[in-house]
Amino acid sequence: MDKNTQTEIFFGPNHPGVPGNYGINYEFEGDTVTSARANAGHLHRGFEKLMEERIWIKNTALVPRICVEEPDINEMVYAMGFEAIGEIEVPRRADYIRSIILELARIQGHIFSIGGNAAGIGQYTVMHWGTLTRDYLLDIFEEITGARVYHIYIRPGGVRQDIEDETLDKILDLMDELENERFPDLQKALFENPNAQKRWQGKAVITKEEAIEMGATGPVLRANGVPHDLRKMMPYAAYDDVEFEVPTGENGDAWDRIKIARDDMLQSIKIIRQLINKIPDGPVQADLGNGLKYKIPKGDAYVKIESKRGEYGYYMVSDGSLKPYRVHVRGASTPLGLYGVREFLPGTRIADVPVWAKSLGICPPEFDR
Amino acid sequence: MRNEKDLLQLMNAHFEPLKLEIKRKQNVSVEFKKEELIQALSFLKSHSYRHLSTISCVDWPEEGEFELVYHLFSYDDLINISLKTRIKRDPGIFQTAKEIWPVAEFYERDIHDFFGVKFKGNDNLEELILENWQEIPPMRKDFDTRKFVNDKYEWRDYNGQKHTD
Amino acid sequence: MANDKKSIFSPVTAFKNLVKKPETVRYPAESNDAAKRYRGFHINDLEECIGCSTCQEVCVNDAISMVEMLDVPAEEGQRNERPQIDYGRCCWCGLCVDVCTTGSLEMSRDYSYIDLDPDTFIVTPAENDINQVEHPLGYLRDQSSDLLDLKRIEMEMLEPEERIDSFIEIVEGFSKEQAEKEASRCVECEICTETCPANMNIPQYIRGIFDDDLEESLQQIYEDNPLPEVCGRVCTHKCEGVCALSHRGEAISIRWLKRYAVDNVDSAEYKQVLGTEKIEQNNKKVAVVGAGPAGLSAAHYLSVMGYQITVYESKEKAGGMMRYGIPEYRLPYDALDKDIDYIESLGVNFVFNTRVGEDIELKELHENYDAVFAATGLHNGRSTRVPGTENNNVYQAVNLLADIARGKEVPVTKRLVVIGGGNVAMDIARSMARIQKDKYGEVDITVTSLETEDIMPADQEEIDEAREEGIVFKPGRGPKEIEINEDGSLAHLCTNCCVSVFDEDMNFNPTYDNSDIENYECDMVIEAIGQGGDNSYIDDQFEIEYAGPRIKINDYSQTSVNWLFAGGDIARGPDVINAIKTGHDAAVGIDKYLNDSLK
Amino acid sequence: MNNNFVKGSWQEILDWAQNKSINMLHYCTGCGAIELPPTMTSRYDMSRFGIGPAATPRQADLLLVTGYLSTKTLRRLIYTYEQMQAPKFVVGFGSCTINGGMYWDSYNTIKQLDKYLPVEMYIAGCMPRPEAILDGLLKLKKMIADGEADGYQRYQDNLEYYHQNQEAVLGEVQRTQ
Repeated sequence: MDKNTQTEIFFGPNHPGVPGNYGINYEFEGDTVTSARANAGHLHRGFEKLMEERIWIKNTALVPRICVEEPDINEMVYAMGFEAIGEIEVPRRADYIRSIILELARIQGHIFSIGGNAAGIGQYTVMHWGTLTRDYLLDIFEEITGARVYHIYIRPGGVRQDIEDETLDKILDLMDELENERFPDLQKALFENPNAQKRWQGKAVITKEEAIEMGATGPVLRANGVPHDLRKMMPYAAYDDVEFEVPTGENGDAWDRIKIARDDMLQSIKIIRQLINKIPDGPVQADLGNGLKYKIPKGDAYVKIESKRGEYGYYMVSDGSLKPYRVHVRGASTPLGLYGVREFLPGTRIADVPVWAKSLGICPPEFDR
Repeated sequence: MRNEKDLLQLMNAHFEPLKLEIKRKQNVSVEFKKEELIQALSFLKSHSYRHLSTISCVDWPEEGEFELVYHLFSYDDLINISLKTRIKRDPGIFQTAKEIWPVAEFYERDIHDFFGVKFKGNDNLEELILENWQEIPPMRKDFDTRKFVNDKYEWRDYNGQKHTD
Repeated sequence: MANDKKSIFSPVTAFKNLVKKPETVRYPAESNDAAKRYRGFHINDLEECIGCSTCQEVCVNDAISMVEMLDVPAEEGQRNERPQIDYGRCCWCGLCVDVCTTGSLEMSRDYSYIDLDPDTFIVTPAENDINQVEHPLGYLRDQSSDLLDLKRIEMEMLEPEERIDSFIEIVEGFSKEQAEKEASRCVECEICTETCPANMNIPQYIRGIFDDDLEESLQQIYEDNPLPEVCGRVCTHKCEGVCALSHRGEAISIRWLKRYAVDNVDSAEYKQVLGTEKIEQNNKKVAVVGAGPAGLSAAHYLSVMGYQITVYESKEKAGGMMRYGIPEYRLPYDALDKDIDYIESLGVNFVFNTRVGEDIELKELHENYDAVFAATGLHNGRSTRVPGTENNNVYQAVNLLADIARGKEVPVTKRLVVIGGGNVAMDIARSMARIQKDKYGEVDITVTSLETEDIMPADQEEIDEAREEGIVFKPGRGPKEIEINEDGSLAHLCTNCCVSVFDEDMNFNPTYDNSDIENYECDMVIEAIGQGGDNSYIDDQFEIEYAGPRIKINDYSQTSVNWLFAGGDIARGPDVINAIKTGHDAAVGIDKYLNDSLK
Repeated sequence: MNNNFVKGSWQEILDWAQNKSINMLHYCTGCGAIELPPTMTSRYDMSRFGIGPAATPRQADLLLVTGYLSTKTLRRLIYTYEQMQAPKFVVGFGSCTINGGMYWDSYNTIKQLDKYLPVEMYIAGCMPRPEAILDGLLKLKKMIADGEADGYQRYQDNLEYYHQNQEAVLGEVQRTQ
């Protein structure tokens, strides 16, 4: 293509290279992006409005659907917001179970996105493996919660049902399998593959300053050597009871971010093992009375937790009635998906656009809502 | 490293906040007069509160006000601070924060989509999420989504089997 | 794994899968069963389901609607409706299973349903799910996921030692926190409304308590019941018997909640809250005979409609059986007076110590008033008529209770036997126990009844409390004779064993076993086996139809004589709430009658 | 020889061929799309049945509407559908496509897919499991082989009905046909 040819391209929403139903409008000069504009809103369902229409308990079924990649994170933030406004104490066992669920969800999300990233650079074997591995985690979820993807398991006041000991053993077995068999394969097939390294190294760089300035967190920030993690900075659930490291990178590029995803999974395995070893006995749900009449006092709370892609926050306002007055969702990839596209994509070559979009973990439903 | 109390003192020393509150551990909320808010944002940004989580808007039709809430976080103090201010619902105009955080432009556009609030200094307020929206902004309390849906769409009646009350 | 060396041969590792067992699930040849807790399609036990519609209430997506089922009976405590699920809405969250009051709704592990026609995605789940084949059970509710609050708030009551020597009220009533917590348990299914004889708006007034809006509660209560202080204490609470929560847990304390709501609104505010500060009068006059619950109820609703009411009462105060039958420890007089005073404040005119039929004739009332409502009740105690009952030491419970209420001194002896198994027997036994305790320092009362304890008509809680107070029960005994000493004092009550109370057609026809005789020593016997009324004031002058022992009335409490309406025990028994209902019906009926829309 | 007979047989051969190779358009309209990767990849491997993803509408036979459709997506979906070459099939995934599902009172999603596009069949679920998706696709294959999957013809026959409904929620819609 002639270097000086100006092209305008609608990239997505119907395109395998975009993460989900999301579009980016580009202008190219040759094959280099000169300007980019996010075309979001294809997944807008008006969640925040719908939540205002429903009583507290009904919203537990609604929130996981805000982000299909990380439904459990949404359930957790919602429950935490409710508990923060209502000043509700959660039984310790429930805290542990929540952490186990969140870490399983983290592994599930990371392995899926590593698969997706690999597909973005044509490594389809890894995509198959990633999706397959995720499916074994979904089997565990199905056993604990009764559903594969939308679990509706973490509830205000605790969790819906107790985990059986058998299931905990199964989780430990799966963790061993992941660590000893599946991850080494992945390491060989993807991370030691010079082709993959070349495609990711030095691509889609976001520096520490840029990340902090736009409010990007998680792997994007950590890839610059900053070990910021809300699990450590503002511990919730049972994270204050476990030891783990926050993996970081050095260069702030796609390669570092994908390595962080990998190392994060290993840390999650470590966390899950500690949690299962230490899990206390006891109830898993605080007594909140009749589910149809959950009522918490007037008040508001901004709650946030560390999703696999960074800070996931809810601003919740209660007016003391049976329904939330306002819930505002701050998805982890909101700044990247809307602002980051415009600021950082220009200069990228067209073939690297999927690398850019996928390695940043952009999940459109969470900012479309 | 400041704790929650230090932070509130700092706020009190430099501004005239209407209400200061330690919500819970590592969470603080401060309400400002609308004239002071933007100043407070840039002040806090220069005092390590560099992370803007998001901007929330809450509609309070009975008071005739919108409440804007800016959630900041400091990686040094590890405190989350929510800065609140109230603006008149009509005409619903506020100052932009995009000079302080460029990303705020998109949060403001989001609020403009859903509440119809305009931000002076942010000229690019075209539709971000919605497309061809003709009604009053949907997140306003006076927009009744069920009525809208009833008017615009039809429910399946399953050959008359479905009974709805 | 931190060592990310580069090797172009590294990805070759994938080839090892060539010799591994494939991980593909060869569906559909090889099926992969869903997990034990899987939330699949719904199944519903139609027999167990009561159609309470709580699942519809909790459904996030309005996917559940209640449909009428013709083959399911609509009877007390259940509707003939069952949930229908729209799989074009359902999100398989399972909240309906978590909230199901009976536990009839469950989920199978079935997940696959495909059809070309979208109109088939709706089903009324029964034994089998939408695919009509049997599948193993999936998601089940457990204690943590249960959304209902099954435990009642304990009502605080005086301990037996504290209460036995006085007539102060036993039940202490809810505090604000307790009442709100108890009110929050309600699922607002309205099964209770359908069962309540007066069809009170129970969920609505409970909701008022939950929302801390007692004025709303009071308005809802007065829609159907002008004697809530009374009913909040002594109602037979059929509503609690059918409460949807009672299937898996404890029913809501509906009675105590009503009491809480009315106890906590100052009587000075009643008129303002109920909007009766100014009532437009219509210059029509209605006479009410008898100031019992039925009469008061009719008087209330008629005066709210603007009629001028005069109530004729043979006794010295209003209240009827509520005052002269129910002991003070169950229904304190100031609570009763609060209700009656409000009715009086609406402009109802009471004429006491005037017995219709003696002091004034019904004919006169007919001439002077536009309509008459008769609710004179059953005030004459029945006797067992066994030998010895004519003795002076044998009393009728109703008479004694009335005397206690009047503050008169009543005769009491050291050893006492009460014959009867109903609530009146409990009332007199417990009242006499208090007087005995006061006078002799100890309780020695035996209650005998034909019925064994499981079929005794008295409320179980009354029996339990009586027992706590030291009363001895001898159920299943028939009175045979009261043996009398030569000096005229009583020796003992001789009883035989009652084998059965009812015959095959459920008619009262007791059979006895005379080989099993027990004697209970006593020096006083009180009979509490039922009461009769005296309707001669009507019968002497007018011919009206009867239905069995009671006066025949229609839905508007109208008798066969069109200007005469009747209610309370003479027309329909047996309790306060039924009396209130007949009074309310009569008020509506009289209004219609006087406006020519009822013949 | 009877002309119709030749025509009929030829159609049967076409149908048979069609059912052996279905190209599914890779368009994640809603959350049900998250169950497609497991269906496509090793765990359930739908290429066993000759079904595989296609990148562009012009090469695709099968359009999966994976759940809810916001009005904004509906517009793109109509463009997409109209770009696809006949024979083309639409499958509705989950509650949202049937009667609004989870988003029944959302101001921004459509409630009944069949008012806007001709749907061959629906798979129950929110979202359907991969097994259910396979069941659905197998059924679709059978329908195609039997010549029963005629949605694209219905669309042509009732073009006005569909266009009217589309325009009722979207306003003006650009037409590529």
